[in-house]
Amino acid sequence: MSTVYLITAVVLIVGAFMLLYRALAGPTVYDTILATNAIGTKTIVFVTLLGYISGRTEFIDMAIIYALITFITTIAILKYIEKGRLD
Amino acid sequence: MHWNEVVCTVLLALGCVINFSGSYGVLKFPDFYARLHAAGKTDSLAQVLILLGLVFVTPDVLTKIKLMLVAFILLIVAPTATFAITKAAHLDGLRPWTRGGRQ
Amino acid sequence: MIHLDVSPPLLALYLPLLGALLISLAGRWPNLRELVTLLTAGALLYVVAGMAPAILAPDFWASYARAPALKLAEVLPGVWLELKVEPLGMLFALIASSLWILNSIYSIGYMRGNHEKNQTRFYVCFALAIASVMGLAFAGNLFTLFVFYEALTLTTYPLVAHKGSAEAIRSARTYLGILVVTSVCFLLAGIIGTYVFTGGDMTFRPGGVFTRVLADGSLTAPTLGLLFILYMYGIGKAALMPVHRWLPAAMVAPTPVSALLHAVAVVKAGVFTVLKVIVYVFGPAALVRYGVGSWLIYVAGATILIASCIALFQDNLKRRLAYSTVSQLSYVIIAAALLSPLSITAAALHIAAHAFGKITLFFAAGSIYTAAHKTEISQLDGIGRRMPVTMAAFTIGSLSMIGLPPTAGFVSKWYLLQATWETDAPFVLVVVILSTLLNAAYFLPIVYRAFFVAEPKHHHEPHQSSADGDFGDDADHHGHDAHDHGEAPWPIVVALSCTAVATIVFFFYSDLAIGLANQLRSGLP
Amino acid sequence: MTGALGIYNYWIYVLLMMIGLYGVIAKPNLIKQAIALGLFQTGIFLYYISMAVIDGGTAPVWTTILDGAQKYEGPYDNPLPHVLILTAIVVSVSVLAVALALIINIKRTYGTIEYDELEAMDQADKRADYQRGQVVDAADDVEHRLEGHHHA
Amino acid sequence: MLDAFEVVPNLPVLVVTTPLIGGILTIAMGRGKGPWAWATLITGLVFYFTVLLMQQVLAAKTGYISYELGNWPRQWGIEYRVDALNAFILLTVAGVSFVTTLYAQKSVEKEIPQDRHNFFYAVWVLAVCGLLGITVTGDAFNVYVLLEISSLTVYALIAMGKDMNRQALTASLRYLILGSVGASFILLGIGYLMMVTGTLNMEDMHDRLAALPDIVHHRTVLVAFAFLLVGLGMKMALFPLHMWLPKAYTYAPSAVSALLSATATKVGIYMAFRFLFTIFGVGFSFVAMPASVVLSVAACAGILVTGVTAVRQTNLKRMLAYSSVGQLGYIVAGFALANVHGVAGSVIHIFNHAVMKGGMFMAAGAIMYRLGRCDLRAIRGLGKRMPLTMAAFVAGGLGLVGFPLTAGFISKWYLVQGALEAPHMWPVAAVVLVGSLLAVAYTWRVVEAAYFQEPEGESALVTEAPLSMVAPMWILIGASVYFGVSATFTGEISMRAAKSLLGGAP
Amino acid sequence: MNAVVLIDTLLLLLVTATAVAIVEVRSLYASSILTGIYSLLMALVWVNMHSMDVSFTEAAVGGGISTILLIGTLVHVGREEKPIKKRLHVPALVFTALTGAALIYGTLDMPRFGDPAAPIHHYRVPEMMAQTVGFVNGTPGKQKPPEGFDLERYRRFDGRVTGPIPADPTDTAWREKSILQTEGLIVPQVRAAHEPHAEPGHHLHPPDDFNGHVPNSVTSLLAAYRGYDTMFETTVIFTAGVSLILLLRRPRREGYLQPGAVMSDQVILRVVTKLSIPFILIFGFYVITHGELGPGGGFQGGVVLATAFILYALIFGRAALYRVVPPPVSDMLTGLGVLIYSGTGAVCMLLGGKFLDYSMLNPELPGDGESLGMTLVEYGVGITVSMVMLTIFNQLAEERST
Repeated sequence: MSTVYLITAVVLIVGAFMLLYRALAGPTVYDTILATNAIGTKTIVFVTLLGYISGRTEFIDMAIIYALITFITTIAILKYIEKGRLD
Repeated sequence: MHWNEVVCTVLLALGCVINFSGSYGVLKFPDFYARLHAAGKTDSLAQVLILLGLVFVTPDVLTKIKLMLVAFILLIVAPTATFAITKAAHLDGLRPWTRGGRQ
Repeated sequence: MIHLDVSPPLLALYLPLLGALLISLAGRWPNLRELVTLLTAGALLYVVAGMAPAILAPDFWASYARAPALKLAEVLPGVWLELKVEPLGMLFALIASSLWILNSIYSIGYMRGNHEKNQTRFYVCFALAIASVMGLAFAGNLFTLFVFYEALTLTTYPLVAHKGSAEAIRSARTYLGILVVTSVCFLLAGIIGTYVFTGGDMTFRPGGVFTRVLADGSLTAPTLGLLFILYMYGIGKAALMPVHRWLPAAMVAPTPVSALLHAVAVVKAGVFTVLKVIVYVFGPAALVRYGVGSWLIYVAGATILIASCIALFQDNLKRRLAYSTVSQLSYVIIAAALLSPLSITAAALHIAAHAFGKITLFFAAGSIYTAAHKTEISQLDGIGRRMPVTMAAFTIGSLSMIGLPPTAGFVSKWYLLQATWETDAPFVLVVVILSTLLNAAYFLPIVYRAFFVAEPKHHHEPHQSSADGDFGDDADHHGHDAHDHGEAPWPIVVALSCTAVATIVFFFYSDLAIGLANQLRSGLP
Repeated sequence: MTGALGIYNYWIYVLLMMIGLYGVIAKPNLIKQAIALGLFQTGIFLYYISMAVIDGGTAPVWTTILDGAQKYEGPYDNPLPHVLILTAIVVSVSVLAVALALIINIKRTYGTIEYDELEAMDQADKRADYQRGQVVDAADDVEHRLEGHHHA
Repeated sequence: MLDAFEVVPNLPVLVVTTPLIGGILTIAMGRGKGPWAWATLITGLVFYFTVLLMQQVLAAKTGYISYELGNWPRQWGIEYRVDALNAFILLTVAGVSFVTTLYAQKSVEKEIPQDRHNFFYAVWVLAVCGLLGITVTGDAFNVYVLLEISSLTVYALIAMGKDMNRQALTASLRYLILGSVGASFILLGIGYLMMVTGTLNMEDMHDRLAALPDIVHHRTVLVAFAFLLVGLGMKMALFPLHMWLPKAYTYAPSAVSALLSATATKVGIYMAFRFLFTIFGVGFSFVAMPASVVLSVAACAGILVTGVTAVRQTNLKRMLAYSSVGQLGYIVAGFALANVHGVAGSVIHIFNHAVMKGGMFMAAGAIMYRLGRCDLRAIRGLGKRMPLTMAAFVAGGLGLVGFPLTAGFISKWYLVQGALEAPHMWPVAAVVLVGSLLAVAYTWRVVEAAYFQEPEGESALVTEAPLSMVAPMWILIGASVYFGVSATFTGEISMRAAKSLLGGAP
Repeated sequence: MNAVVLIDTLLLLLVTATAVAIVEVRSLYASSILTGIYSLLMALVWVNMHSMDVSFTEAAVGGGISTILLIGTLVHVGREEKPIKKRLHVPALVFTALTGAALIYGTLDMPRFGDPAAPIHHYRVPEMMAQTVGFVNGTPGKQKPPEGFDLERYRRFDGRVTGPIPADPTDTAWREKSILQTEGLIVPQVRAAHEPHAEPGHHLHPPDDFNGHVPNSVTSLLAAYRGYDTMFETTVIFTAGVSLILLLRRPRREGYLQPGAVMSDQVILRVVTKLSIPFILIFGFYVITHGELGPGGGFQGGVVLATAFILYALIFGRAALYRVVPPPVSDMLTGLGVLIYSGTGAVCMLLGGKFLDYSMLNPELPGDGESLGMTLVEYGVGITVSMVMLTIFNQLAEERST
């Protein structure tokens, strides 16, 4: 079973590489935001998978945190883009 | 291989494929809105699929609940983020790419 | 930490300090301030002189070793401030304290006559300098000696830089620079070296502190020689060439300071320290045995001759006197370097003898400056008629420098020649004879000029000042230039007369000095 | 997993650290420097965490099943480096916050956050400062005056 | 519940927690003089505790006091370990910071905006807390944490000079970056050591290192040693790594400069002592490794180069800052000798330099307070206008020079003695002596300007600084004179510290 | 090649690529958000190395707070870096290469990655962990000891610690006049000499202290064994908060109650935010209180709480946030957290134990006392961290470029 997890994880990483390229290449800031946001969501699943790979499934709290963090960061970035300020 | 493992494997495989295609789309599509499309759609679906797949192999009830919770949060948060990005881009004056060329 | 003891050496140290305090408090009232100075000076002389009989007692050395040291403060474990009276220090303290009185009187006339600024600071620093001299004279170990040696440098610095003019500050820098560089780099290194090699012994004792370590071989002759070099060049105040340059530079100071520096306190502190180190740290016997001190004769001899030659070409009076001092100091060193008991006596005596003569000369120079605002020898034509007392005193001082009877200079030179004869040192003999000729060559023309050349007619043209000798030509003095002056103010005249008389009296009545010098000699093992 | 392969993880931490260090030194932009400093520190954290890993280990959280039965799952990774690095992360975010506050202040007073421009401005300030405090040397002072007199 | 509480057994931790809790409460002290008074109270209390601690250490049979935090055995938890060296540095840091806090009131009032005095003093007290914490601990990682507390607070304190001169900001940021890199190197060094030894307790680490079969060729230990040395060098501003210091000290608020010069780098040096002597041991650091050569070369170069640079400065604070680097060179040169007198000289100079330089920075601050600047031109003729301040400055300067009967002389004496005793190290003695000549050169420019030149402009009108500045200044300068005349106490403590450092045993 | 290593390698490759991108990308803005990604990825690496707490912290701090702070700074300083002509800085490259080479040289003598024989795994920590796992006086009742665990040694250690060592009544050295006395410094009455181990006290920590209390050994180390470090960690963050107030807060008369920008006009954002904030708050409290059971603790929970407030400020504007948490309140609360921590320590001391000896809190059941103490300090950390993070955000966001 762990092989399946492992393959999934590797696919996720490969996807992350592609997204990273997009984040760097742009061409607009929105591409960067999009790509980083997508990497963020991938990490959420990834951290869950890691729990399964290591056989410690009880740490899914981590994934929740990841999700929230990604969300808030994205909101902050967008507010910066839209309003030019954070407060 | 137990049935739940089979289900899990299938869901995971599906998730993998969608995930990969989404990433590939983000990499290759010609303009922002197309890439957004690729990312936004696949993100939610693929991740939720994988999480659901995992639910099947989890013996522990609490963990199952947590997994569903994560999936739920993803379902709310990911589209919101996508929406916000789109709106920002649109407000910023970014126009969709057309075959006629860039505006 | 500091014992409030009233034993005489401590009193000698505290009196000038107290004086300095009172002077600074009395700064607003000049008369009171100068009264305090004079009273302190008198009290100090009384205290110092009161110690002399005990030193001259025949069983002094027997009790010396037993006498407890007067520990002031233990600075570090094994390093403390300590005072102890011995003949050489006694001699030095006597000279300094007695001349301080005269110098104070003179200062009053000079400072007031020249409308100097910051007079309170001047008197305070003077008193502090004397305190340092007392500490130096009675220092019981190398550390104490060093402390007061440095204190003397520091306290005389404001005196040198007194005018605050560019020239004064620059010269004061040279003064401080050379003295501090030598003392810190060499003298302190030598002292710490001594401390390290002797295992913590720095107490002065006749015969030296190295006896034990030399005997057991833990200190070798080359190291001893290195230490000796460190000491001799570390004592920059002794103005051994090539570290003599501070001395002419310090000429920028007001004349009472020059008198103090060159006759009493600073330069004498230098040669006194040299003598003290040779006698009480190394021990003449050890130096002779290990042959590490012989180079000093040649350096000192060269210093005597070169300084005399330079003096010959100086037009500025104080500068000529300064180079004369450089050469005279090396008399003391050369005498000490002969390392025979008699030569040590001669060295000690010369410290005293030179003091009286040289202070007279400086007083005279200051007197001329105060009365006539003249600083160059070429301006002195005929001045002897306007200032007969001053120039008479000058003549006496010159004779003493040359070493002619009946002046103090003869006494010490006589002893020196005797020592030269006794130790069979032809080089020294040659040096003494040559330098005597040179002394005559640079002093007698001044006397001649003053008394036998007619005063020039034109006083009103702005006088030339040499490039490097522009001392005190302050603009406000230009107005009443000197066509109509007489003698200087009375305190100046009184002071220089006293010193001139003392120079002669020393020739006839030098028992005290000779007694102390002999006592020193008798202490040598 | 022997020899060089056995410590490759440490090498990657070195690589990360050096990327950070390079950024700190080479980038003139202060924000970049602050970020690169963060990378540099994260490299060290990675080293510490790698130190904690043990073969076949698992997270050092003892499994407590709610019904009270405990099971032991083999060697645990070493918790000590984790604890240390928790502290270090906090330190690094604190440093970052203070650095950012300073950068904002710098931008406000200097108008730029490029190190080379700041350096140039500081040098100019310093020179002005020096000249304002100069002419203390009385000797020089007089020489200047004499010189001026001479020319006049 | 207080009946079970005893002050004396808890002294080591009280020394650190008092300023911690006090520093936090400072925020609640409102506006006006409240925060200052509170900070003074706290630092005073800490000073009192360090005096008690010193007594206790001197009386301890083992020569040290151990305090296990949380009552965990020392190898597991964190241990506080106070021996003669710690106690002495603690006394120095606490004493000087107490006096500096006394001094700070007026100058802070003038230099820091009124509405954030409570935050300023909170950071101030926490800085003291960090410095004391580094000094008292016996745990390698605890050193790092407290190091960061002291660094962060110091960055903020330095940057508070921004209202006087904007360069305070760049100075602070530069220090932040270099300091963080330095601290990271230290963290890395500790990590390497931990990898080899498996422990963080210093004594334990030393024992484990000593037990390693071939430590001299153990590459991990060697690299740990090198990185610790570099990191510590940055923190203590060892010569080529001192670049952050002059600017930081110049543009920090006056009171902060006084505090930092007297304490911050001193604690850095203390760390070097602990790492080189206690953890690695003399045999490794100074016999097997060329630490002696490296450190003494760096120190000597520092003494000479910064001495010359100091002579060329016109700003008094900058001059003092460069001089500080040089003086740190003395301290480093001392322990690089690795013999009793050298190390003792080094330890005693930590104290002596702290009081002298603290007093001098205070004098410079007093001039700032009256004139708004403190360059050589501003101080012309100030010897008459501000006699006490200038006298303090000169007295401190004489100490730097090492004139006899000042504290600086004592240090120099030990250092030269140590250098002459060590084989082939006599050039260090020469450099120490030459360094004091450079000190003469820069001190004397001040003396000339202040006493022998006429005032110009506004400096002709100023009056003496307020008593609340002059009195603390003279407390420090007085201490430097007192311990120059009677150094038996400091000398004995530092000899004891040196012996215990060199002996390996506590 | 096992799973850990494979994923480790791939992730680290990704991380390295991100790091290079962060340093080399021209736009500061891209650099900032990449920093967030970098932190998330790094957190993954650490999860992979089983370091849950660190990963948690890194994700919350690096991925969340740091990124927001960086972006808040960009508001003031602009988002573009000045173009540099020379892309490659050769001296820096050489320097870093040398440093890196030195570090790698140092790794050559290290135990290999994951080696159970490494000193760190078998020297002090196992004893600590054994205690945490809960041996009842050396009886492996509930579980077997970790591999390589030296039971005999543990017992010896145990004996040394538990055995009360009588104080030496003959020790009167402290009474003798010390140098301080002779020098005239203050001489208070010293009550007793404090000798290490010379007083009863160690026995108060039974070896089974944490048995059943703290499964997360990271937390037990953090809050108990190295609780003192953690106290200062909290102080560090407190210091940062105060420093930012000192450096950035504008004078009160200029007023910080500006409305700020709001995004609540966007319905979706508003609704989602309103939905998620209570959830985040609950989750934050959960993380704080369950630190001893699973990953997390005061610090992580505090950060999560802070993100809730920050999210609120982002959507509803600063004024709204200040109505909820006025700055004077947050200022006081930042201090309060550290005070709770240090106060707990001080109370232990006042009760006659050593500083932070939690067992003093309940002498009858030392284990419970310790549990109580650890909970208290976790709350302290949580309060301080959340409020400081909020303060830092406020200060960075509040200042408007002119």
